[in-house]
Amino acid sequence: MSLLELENVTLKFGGVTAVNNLSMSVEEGEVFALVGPNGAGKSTVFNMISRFYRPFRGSIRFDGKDLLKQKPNQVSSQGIARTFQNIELFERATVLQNLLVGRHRHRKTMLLEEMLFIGRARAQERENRLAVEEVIDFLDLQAYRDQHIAGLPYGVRKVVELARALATKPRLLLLDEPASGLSVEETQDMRWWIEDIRRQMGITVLMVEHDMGLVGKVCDRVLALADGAELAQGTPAQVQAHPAVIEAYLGTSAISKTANAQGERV
Amino acid sequence: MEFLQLLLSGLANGCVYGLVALGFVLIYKATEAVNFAQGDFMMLGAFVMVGLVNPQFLGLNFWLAVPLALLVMGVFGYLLDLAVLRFMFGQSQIAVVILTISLGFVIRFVAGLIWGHEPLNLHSPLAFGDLRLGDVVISFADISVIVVTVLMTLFLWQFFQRTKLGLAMQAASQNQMAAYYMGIPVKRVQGAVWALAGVVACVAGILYASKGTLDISAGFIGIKAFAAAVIGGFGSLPGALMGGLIVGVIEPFASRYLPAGYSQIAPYALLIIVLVFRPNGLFSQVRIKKV
Amino acid sequence: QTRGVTDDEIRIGGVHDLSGVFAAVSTPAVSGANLYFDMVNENGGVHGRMINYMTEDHGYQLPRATQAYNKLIERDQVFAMLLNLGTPHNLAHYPLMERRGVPNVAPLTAARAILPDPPLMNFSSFSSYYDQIAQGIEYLHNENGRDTVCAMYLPTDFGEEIAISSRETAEALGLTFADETTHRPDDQDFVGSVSRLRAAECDIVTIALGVRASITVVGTAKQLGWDDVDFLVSSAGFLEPVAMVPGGVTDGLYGASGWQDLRARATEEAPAAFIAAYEERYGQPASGFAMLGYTAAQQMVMALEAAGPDLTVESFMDGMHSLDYDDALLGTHVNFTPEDHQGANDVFISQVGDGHWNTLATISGE
Amino acid sequence: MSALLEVRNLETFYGPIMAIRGVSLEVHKGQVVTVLGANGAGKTTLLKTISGIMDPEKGQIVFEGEEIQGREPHQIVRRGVVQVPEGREVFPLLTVEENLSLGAYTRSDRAEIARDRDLVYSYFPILKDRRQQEAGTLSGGQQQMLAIGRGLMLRPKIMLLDEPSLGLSPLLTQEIFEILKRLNVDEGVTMMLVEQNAAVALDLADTGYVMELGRIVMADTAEKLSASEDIQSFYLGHANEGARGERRWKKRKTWR
Amino acid sequence: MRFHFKTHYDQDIRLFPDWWNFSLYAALLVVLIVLPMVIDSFYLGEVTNVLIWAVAGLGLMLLTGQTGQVSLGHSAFMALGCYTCVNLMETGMPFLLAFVLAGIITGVIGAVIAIPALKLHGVYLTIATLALAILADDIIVILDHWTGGVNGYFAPEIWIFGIEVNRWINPAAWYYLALGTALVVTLLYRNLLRSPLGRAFAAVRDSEISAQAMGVDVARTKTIAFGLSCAFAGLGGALMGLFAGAFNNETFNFLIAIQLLMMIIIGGLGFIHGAFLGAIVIAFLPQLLSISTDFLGSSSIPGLETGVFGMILIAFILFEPMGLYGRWLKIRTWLELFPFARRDMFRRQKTYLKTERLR
Ligand SMILES: Nc1ncnc2c1ncn2[C@@H]1O[C@H](COP(=O)(O)OP(=O)(O)OP(=O)(O)O)[C@@H](O)[C@H]1O
Ligand SMILES: Nc1ncnc2c1ncn2[C@@H]1O[C@H](COP(=O)(O)OP(=O)(O)OP(=O)(O)O)[C@@H](O)[C@H]1O
Ligand SMILES: CC(C)C[C@H](N)C(=O)O
Ligand SMILES: [Mg+2]
Ligand SMILES: [Mg+2]
Repeated sequence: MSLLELENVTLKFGGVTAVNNLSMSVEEGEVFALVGPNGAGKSTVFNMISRFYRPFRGSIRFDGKDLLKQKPNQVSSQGIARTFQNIELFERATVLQNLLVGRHRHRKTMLLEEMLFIGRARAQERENRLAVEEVIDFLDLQAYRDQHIAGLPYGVRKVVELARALATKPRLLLLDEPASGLSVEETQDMRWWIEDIRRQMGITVLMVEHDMGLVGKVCDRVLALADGAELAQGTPAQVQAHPAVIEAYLGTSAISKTANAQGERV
Repeated sequence: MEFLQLLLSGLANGCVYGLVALGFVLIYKATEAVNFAQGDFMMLGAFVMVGLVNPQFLGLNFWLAVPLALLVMGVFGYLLDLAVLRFMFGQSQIAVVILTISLGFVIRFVAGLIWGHEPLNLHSPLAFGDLRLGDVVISFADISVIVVTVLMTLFLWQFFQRTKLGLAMQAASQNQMAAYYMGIPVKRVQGAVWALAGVVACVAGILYASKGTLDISAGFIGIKAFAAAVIGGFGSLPGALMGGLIVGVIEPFASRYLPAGYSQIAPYALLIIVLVFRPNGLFSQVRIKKV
Repeated sequence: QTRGVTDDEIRIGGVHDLSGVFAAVSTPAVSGANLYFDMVNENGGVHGRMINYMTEDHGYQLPRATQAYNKLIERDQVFAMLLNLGTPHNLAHYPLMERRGVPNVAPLTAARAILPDPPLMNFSSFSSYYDQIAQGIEYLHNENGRDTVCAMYLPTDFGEEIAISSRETAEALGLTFADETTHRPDDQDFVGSVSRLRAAECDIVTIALGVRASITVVGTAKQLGWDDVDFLVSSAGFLEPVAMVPGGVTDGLYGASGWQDLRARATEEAPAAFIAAYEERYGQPASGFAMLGYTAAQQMVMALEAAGPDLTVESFMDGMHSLDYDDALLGTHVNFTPEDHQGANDVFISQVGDGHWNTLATISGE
Repeated sequence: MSALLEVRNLETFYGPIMAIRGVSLEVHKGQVVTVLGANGAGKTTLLKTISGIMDPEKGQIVFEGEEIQGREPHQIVRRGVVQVPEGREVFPLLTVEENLSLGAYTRSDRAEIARDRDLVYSYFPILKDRRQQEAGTLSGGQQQMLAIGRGLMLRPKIMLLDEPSLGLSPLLTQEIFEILKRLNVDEGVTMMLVEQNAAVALDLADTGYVMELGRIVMADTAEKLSASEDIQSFYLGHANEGARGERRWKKRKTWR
Repeated sequence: MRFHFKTHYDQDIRLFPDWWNFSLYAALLVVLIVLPMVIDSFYLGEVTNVLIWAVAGLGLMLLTGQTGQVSLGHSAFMALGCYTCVNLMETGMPFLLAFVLAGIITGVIGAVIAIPALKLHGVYLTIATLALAILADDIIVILDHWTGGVNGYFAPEIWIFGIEVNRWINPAAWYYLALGTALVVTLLYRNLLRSPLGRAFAAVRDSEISAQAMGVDVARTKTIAFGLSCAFAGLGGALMGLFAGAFNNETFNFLIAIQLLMMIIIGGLGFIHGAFLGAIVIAFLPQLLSISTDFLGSSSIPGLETGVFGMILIAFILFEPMGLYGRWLKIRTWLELFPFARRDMFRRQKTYLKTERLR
């Protein structure tokens, strides 16, 4: 059984069919990429998994359970965490507070305990802190711990968002364009992180990414979408070589921040 | 017959709410600020008119005074923006809310100082004369309120829909920075909309004062106008008129048919009911953010 | 040493609504009182003491009233209170005034509740809303043959008192109490309620609304062509602006009040003098509430005079109890005794005509 | 030859934080200048300061021989300095078409505007299909296209592009840079380009600056920069996967 | 400049980051405790009043400052708290119990009312709650069996452990009652802020979408916030009514709700300190104005004080839209950096708004 399964999923916005009868499955432990031209419906797939949108047709199962029966806020307690394409952080809070919100799904205390801050509440706070500090160390965010999000550059925000998703200790991590806006060096960091997330933490990753260099390096399988439907599926090399993908998405000289990206792995 | 009578006067009254609500929506649409002093603007506009027209003050001719009063209130709105609101540029909307509430205090104080605290009547040619159609009576003031309000709404609606400036105002409210990137003089545009709000308030004030007696607490009508604007979907101009009419019409029927003690709560109860079923009003302006 | 009294000053407090819905009442009243006090002070004060009338604004809000009373009584240590506006605001602070021994003179409200039993240190200047309306209805019944009573009121203590009076009077006189409508202070339109009362075939409608609303109600009835009805306001609606509405909108409106209208008697000596003095000082026409403020100040000064140079609360109370005079300005007879703290008991019935309130009848209270 | 845009000793603060620490640079007419730098270097801040969105604390910005620092942004835009902001910043509740027509706010030549709009639609046909869609519901990349198209509608003399390829597909990135090149060559639009995709940026650019922590640390022609070892390793990822190769520690940059 | 060298996570979790900070607040507490011995009963009454407003303000702060929901209806909940407390006392319940229960009941009712209100955002919620505040006035009249209608209630005697708390007999006792309530509410508030729920509040405020994605039940969080906020407001309302000595339908007029909102914004939205600073401005400034205008002859211009009050509020907002506490934070930074702070360091950089119509 796959960890995440989408079956014949369709979603329309007015006249626009954003996702068209799409089926895909993500296996436990792999890094899976969704690629495709702008407006292909990649983010929409994420939004359906997050339950922000309900598909018109089709089913979405996570770990065998029907995700469509969950409310948006219950998705995270299933073990799914995500980042956003356009960065959605809690702007008026510090990095630390943002990450601690990520721990929300592990909350064990009741209202009264928290208001009186007795017993479990304090212990839980320490525990949360510990978990969050691990993520901070992992992503090298120590320097930003007490800074407010509003004052961070774009690149750091991207990392904080990743950190917040990791703080939930998910089984499946959805990354919407993790490397966009990052420099070469940062993209490389991102690559290592994604690999470590998979290897060390055992988290399955589903990501959307336009940087084919990164995709080529970290992903096991790639699904190319166009107009909401599957265009091609396979290893990165297979997909990158697929004529329809080149035609609709990659163009003649696929661009990556790392110039020789194509050479590798292909 | 009675039904028609209630409906007509409800409509006329609703138009006054609609006019004040229009002022709210105007400012909201162009700046996303909520002007809690719009009702007091209206009161001020009415008193400016009284000051120009009534014999114990300047005693000008009514029709001469109308453009003058509109001008005064327009300038007032613009200067207010220039002298006060511009310093709040980019600050949170709630700060603007507090600012306009405080402004209301000041306006009431100043109006009391100038025109006194006792009720006054505008010497308006609209105030006299009724039109009788069988048993149904409608005063000239009511007719002019309805006509002017409908025209005003249409005009403003088209203004926002069609003109470059109207579009620029909407843009400025949605993203001030991007509006600047387009070369829109955001602050000046906002000044223009405050001036416009002053003018609309003055129109409302003149009509309000023609319909009845005026005192410095007339601005409290703003609360019902709020209800109207929200029912209409804060940010929609036709919605504001619609909301105004709904509130205006519900009132006479409620006081006609509901028992004492309950009738006066009808507009507010209605507001709450509408919001329960349509949380963003009839013509919703709120969207779910796409991520 | 008496609180608020020094060798050359007497401090008197007044808690008012100078910025809220009843600013139209308080503002002229304060001006009127100050006019009189200034006159007294110019002439050397009362037994050599200047009167310092200190007013506070509560904007018709109770928490602010609490602060205002606290300031006047605890900080400024006023000797007495004069012209405090608002029924709930007055009543809420009776315990404080009582505990600190502060006489409360001529509060600006005609609610029955303002005079407790026994009246203690509270003095009211004129007949209550209750009595006014009761007399008004009786008058309309007797003179105009009206017999179906209705009420339009704000659900406040003032409105309820008038509604209750309307109901009880109707019952006592064997009339029908047909219907009632309630309103909010910001109500704009009365077509609905007027239609309702018309359908109920009312012929006396008592009005306990704000001034602006009262005018609109009468105008609306006229506009709808409802003419076989008498509208009756209490002293709260008994103001010049009501009579002066252009176009004769309010012509025919009845008022039942605890004093006579100022303008109607503008030719008489005392009113004329007052009107002139007031206009000279403030540049605005004198109003009924200005007159009330003025006469209340006068009453206060008379009691202080009567209390003698050795001013204490006791001597002041004696002074108040000794008052028995005709108030030329109000056109009432004022008389206090230790048992009766309601100075004037008369009710005057007036009607609007030609832009004035014309007194039709004087009904002297018991 | 005097520069079209000249920045001298610019300093900009966010409250107590100094984000631009004395930057000077020149952009000549018809040139494409690129600014490279890691995140947080202050590139966005620099562009915002030039376009008047932020006020500098010190220094001058000279455009066509006139000092423009500290002016209201709309005045600067009207002179022809147009920024395509980072993170799209479209007007979310207005339609695509309205967004584009706002790009022409400063212009009044109707025919020309219509022509430019068609031009933008021809660059980005998807926008034409979505003319009536609210911009806020466009996909990330579609919004980016709209932001660029809207910038073009302003007919800039100099375009400040803040990561124009952000979120665009490889094909579109390629197309965008072709469009930029055409604009530069055919219409003579001067450009200042901030781009994480250094390879394409340097390919298009005539000269380049490298920013670090609010300072310019390197300035040279594009070719020379492309050839520089540091640039190759840190910004181009050349030489076997950049400076690090498969190593996971970072090499120190040598220009400091 | 002080540095915090952190050696343990508890240092972040504790109420006070360090000894210096702790001693500061301890000193403040001592001052507050001995205050009745220092000032006269007039000022003590005013301080009590400020504390009462602050309690209610903390309630609204929790909702508006922490959760981002702007309510103009809190006067209704203050009324609810007050009438509940008095009705419970009428049954013979001891004051303290009735008081606490009143808070809880108000909170529960507030939470129930919040359920339909949850779907509302921004100005819609604000106006809907304003309508609620206006309706409260009429509902109090309709429910005259419990509320005494327009005639209202005279506050019953308050006895706490055999001590009569009467503001005219022993103002100090009233003061300690208000102070105690304020302290307890502040402590509860602080505890919330360092707990998951408090962070969930902030998450809901800043981005509902990503709060959801992090597993925060937005609807529930808002309900709880509304309930808690109402509970605190109810406590404040009970104190306010009892302190006034008598109250009726007009006591908790919507203007009170408006003042409450002004208070927390002038004080500094989102800060506990802000509620107290704001209470000082809103509750004490008018008094200060009237004391100062006594020297001018207060009745020379009617309504002057309110007019000036409005102007001062405008000045406050213009001077510091972030509120007094926001200003204090800047001053503190300046002091900490001294002498290295530049004068223009705190000049506001241009800021720009984006639409709030997207949720
Ligand atoms: N709420 C909405 N209303 C209308 N159309 C929508 C909405 N959300 C998405 N769309 C449309 O659905 C299509 C898919 O959008 P989606 O955001 O999934 O694209 P994407 O693949 O993530 O693209 P990109 O790479 O540009 O981010 C787009 O054409 C978009 O315009
Ligand atoms: N609103 C703000 N308040 C405080 N500091 C800020 C703010 N915005 C940016 N900064 C700071 O200014 C510095 C420069 O930021 P800027 O956004 O210009 O960087 P950048 O080079 O564009 O980075 P990126 O490549 O990530 O977009 C950063 O160190 C950041 O911390
Ligand atoms: C003088 C009156 C109009 C005062 C008001 N009716 C009150 O009792 O509060
Ligand atoms: Mg996307
Ligand atoms: Mg940037």
